[in-house]
Amino acid sequence: MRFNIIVFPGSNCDYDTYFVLKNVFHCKVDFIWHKQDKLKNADCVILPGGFSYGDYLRPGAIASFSPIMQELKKFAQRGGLVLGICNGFQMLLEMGLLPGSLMLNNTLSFICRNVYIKVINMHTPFTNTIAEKNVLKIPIAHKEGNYFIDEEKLKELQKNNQIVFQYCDKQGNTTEYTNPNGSVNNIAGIINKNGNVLGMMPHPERASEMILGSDDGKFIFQSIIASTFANHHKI
Amino acid sequence: MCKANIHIKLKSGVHDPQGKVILNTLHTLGFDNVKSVRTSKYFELEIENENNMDLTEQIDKICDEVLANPNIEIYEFNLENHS
Amino acid sequence: MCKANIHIKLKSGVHDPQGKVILNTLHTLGFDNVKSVRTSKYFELEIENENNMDLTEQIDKICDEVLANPNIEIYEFNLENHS
Amino acid sequence: MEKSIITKELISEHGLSEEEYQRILEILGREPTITELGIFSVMWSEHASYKNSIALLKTLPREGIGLLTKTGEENAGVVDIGDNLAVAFKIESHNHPSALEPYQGAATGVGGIMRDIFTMGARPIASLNSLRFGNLDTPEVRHLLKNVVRGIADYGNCLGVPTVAGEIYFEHSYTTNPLINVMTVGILEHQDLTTAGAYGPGNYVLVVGSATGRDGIHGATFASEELTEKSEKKRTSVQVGDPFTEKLLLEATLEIIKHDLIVGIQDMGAAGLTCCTSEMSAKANTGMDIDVSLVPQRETGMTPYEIMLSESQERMLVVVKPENLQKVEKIFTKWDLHSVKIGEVTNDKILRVRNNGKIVAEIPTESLVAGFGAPVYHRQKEKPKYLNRLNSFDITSIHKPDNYNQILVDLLKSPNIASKNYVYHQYDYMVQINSIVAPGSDSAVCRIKNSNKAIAMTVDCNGPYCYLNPYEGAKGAVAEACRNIICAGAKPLAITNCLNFGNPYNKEVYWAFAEVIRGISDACREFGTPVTGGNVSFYNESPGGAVYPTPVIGMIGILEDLNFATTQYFQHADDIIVLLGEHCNEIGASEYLKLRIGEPIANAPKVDLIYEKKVQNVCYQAIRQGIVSSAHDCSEGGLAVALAESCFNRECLFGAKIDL
Repeated sequence: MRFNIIVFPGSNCDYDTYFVLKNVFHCKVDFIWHKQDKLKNADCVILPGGFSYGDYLRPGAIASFSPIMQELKKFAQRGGLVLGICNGFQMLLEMGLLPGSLMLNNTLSFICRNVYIKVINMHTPFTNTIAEKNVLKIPIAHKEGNYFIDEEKLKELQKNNQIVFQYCDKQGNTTEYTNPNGSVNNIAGIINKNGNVLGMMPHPERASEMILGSDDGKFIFQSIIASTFANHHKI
Repeated sequence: MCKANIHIKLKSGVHDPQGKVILNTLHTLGFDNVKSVRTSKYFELEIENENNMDLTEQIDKICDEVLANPNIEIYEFNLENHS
Repeated sequence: MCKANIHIKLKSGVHDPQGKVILNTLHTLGFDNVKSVRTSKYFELEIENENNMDLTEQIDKICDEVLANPNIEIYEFNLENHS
Repeated sequence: MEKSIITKELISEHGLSEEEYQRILEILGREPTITELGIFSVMWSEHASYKNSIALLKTLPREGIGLLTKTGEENAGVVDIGDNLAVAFKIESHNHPSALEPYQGAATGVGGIMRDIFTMGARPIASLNSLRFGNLDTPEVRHLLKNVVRGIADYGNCLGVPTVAGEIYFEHSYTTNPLINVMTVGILEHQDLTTAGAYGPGNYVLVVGSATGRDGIHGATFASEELTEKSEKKRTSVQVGDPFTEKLLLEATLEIIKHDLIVGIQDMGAAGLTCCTSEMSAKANTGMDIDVSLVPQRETGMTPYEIMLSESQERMLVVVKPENLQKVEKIFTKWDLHSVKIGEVTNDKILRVRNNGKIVAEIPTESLVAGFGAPVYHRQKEKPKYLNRLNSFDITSIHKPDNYNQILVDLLKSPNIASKNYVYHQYDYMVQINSIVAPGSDSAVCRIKNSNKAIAMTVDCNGPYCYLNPYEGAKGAVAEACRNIICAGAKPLAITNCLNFGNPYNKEVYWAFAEVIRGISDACREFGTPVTGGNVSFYNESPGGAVYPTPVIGMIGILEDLNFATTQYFQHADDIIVLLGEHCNEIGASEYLKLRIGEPIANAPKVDLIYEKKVQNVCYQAIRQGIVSSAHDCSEGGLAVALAESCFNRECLFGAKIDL
């Protein structure tokens, strides 16, 4: 199982994600500098959180022009697993690998705190090891996490079961009060139609060790590892 | 040198949280006659243009591919030619 | 109803980090003839104005007290009267 | 040489006294050029020279086991913590710029102190801030609070350094002169420790990072003037911060240090290029010959005066051996940053500045720099008369309140005590995934990855205590910092301090300053926490008078075993609550008294340092023996508030039964 983490000028959570994959999950992990044009035989590519290019113009916009992104599109089209976390999710939207846009939080301010997210779709390569406990406590930290998509495309997301996470409370209720940033339908994470590209605002790498307050984030990484293992043996 | 004034606006129907908060602020400060506030971005580009080409197509490309997010934004621009 | 188009710009000489990064991006994408990029904000306000008062003073106040940061920004605006 | 046109107004406009100008004539043996006058004005400003404080600062206890830098000699204090690791930390003020432009003032304050840390070769792992504003009932104060917090958040979050702890107080005294003190903590391996000296004549001098503009000119002298209506028109000298470029500068700087490619490095803060060139060469007993026309510029037609005094952000001065020039340039190019050679180190101890080859300034570096030739003054002191009235206030004249519950609720609602989560939830306090104790507890605790250790950190000060009794108040500030570190299960190591005071030429202000220095010294000696450096900010005045004497103490502590990290929140029902230390009825200068009277009054609580140390040791030992579920210190609001705060465990709320 090999992860590639793409590093952009301004990425901040690249080391965090690397540390968790290496020390908690004992996987092989490589950093890929955004100016390179080749991935390193990755099973899963991660676009980490942070402020690539200072979030100037639009978060993730400038990063989406980096040379490596052409290679990433091909990798995704071939069915390779891609996980975009926070700033990474913004990049996936700017590249059109996922539908919709992320706008300024309705509070107009940066929010950093633990939130609960309900797993709506348990049958993706990113969520298939979450058996019964479908409410995860994972932190968010962003200023532009207000997911927007028009009515028509929202229905499409729902029809294709592309909504994976919704902000909820401890008991799993998704209401207006459990929505930290104004996202349409409390959406916290979605996948593409093919199911191999996930964008999520919460940071699983910040909730993979109990010492930091929660280890619910490990389900995401465990699922990726499990589904990759399964794929290897199918081919 | 040519100057491009580019205005990037949110499509109608797209929610503008910043506009909403500014509207509330104006009301609390007593500007009740303000009915709506829409925020948008503005870019001023200086472009070298010795052989006086028509830059419209290039600016269109810049707006469409870089400055605007087609999902939620529309753009308009004008060009000023300085000698 | 009257519409105010307000343009808030950085004072000349005030560093515009965002403009600098967008300029570099345009160059890497091959738009080398772009020499400078200045980013700024734009606000469109709809204001009720039955008795057709002159709103210039009110808009000035709104810009100076709310929309612009007088330390580093200047503003200009125009008013469009819709019947 | 430049033709000099020095007039009396020009000299005073540069904040130089008549005697100081005479000294300049003696040093140069001629009239200074305009560029030289500018250089002397910023280097002899209070902010850069510490001329009115250095004599007293030298009396602070600066020795201690494990200190890897001599206090005041380097950009930050560095303390050894074993396993070939060390902690670099420092606190600095950005009060005056933030008073006029809160967002950019606070943001560039964060940027500046971050550079002081990574210029030592340390990766910043945490940021703290100590903020003081006027009362919250005026829109102006609310505007300052909102924009200062947004400035700190936007800069720190973009940089990827967690903002993990701090304090915010609201007192009338700070209404038009807020205090914005920012602290950064970094971790380095011993071999990466770098110095700010320009050693080795012939070595190259490079400016790296952002291009230079006209922003912030007179930032240093501006910080040495009172905030009067006159200074309003200096608003255009606002410095604008770019956290994205700072992140690139951070990574590039750590990379050239990791590859051992540099001789010396210093951050360009107040007084920009002037301060770096003179301080780095004076420290190394060398000189510098630079040409300002080579400095990358953002604006056209800048004069040598403007380039030498510009305080554009995100820039460093680096000294490298000639053979390493290409390697350094390659690394900075990778990070899309300028790195341009502007001159060389010389051995004549002269700072020679050229413009396209023509000499525009030639000054002995030692005459410019604090601790070397810059002026040192001893100001007069006089105990303020208002203290006799305030300290003699009879506490017993306050009748007992009839509704104790309402008093507790009012205290918990008062802005100084109420929870600050509406602020710290705007900070990313989790990035770098080291924050094992989050904001809200006594002190923050950050783990050190791949080790079993953690660092506890806190900033503390009580303004009213220091106003009513500077000596006891200063002791109290150090004692409270110690208590907060110990309540987290850590052993206090060392402190940095930011001394915020009014005009030093005012006898009463200077009396308080001397008393505070005495208090800090006595407390640091008793607790074994040396002073590793910091910052002095004078001229914090507003038309109403000097702000409260406010010596903000930044302290770090070490947890040898991070499993002993403790918070202030009760953990299990049926735990026993123990009060350590004698409970004496001292309500002088308390929040309660302020609630009843409307202003701080009577006298600050006395601090028995020896007794305090014993209480702290008992608490520390108890935690280390694993018999403590939570620990919290009594500070503002006393025992009642401390108990209430301990109940607010975010996971589940608790109650408490107390027998007085």
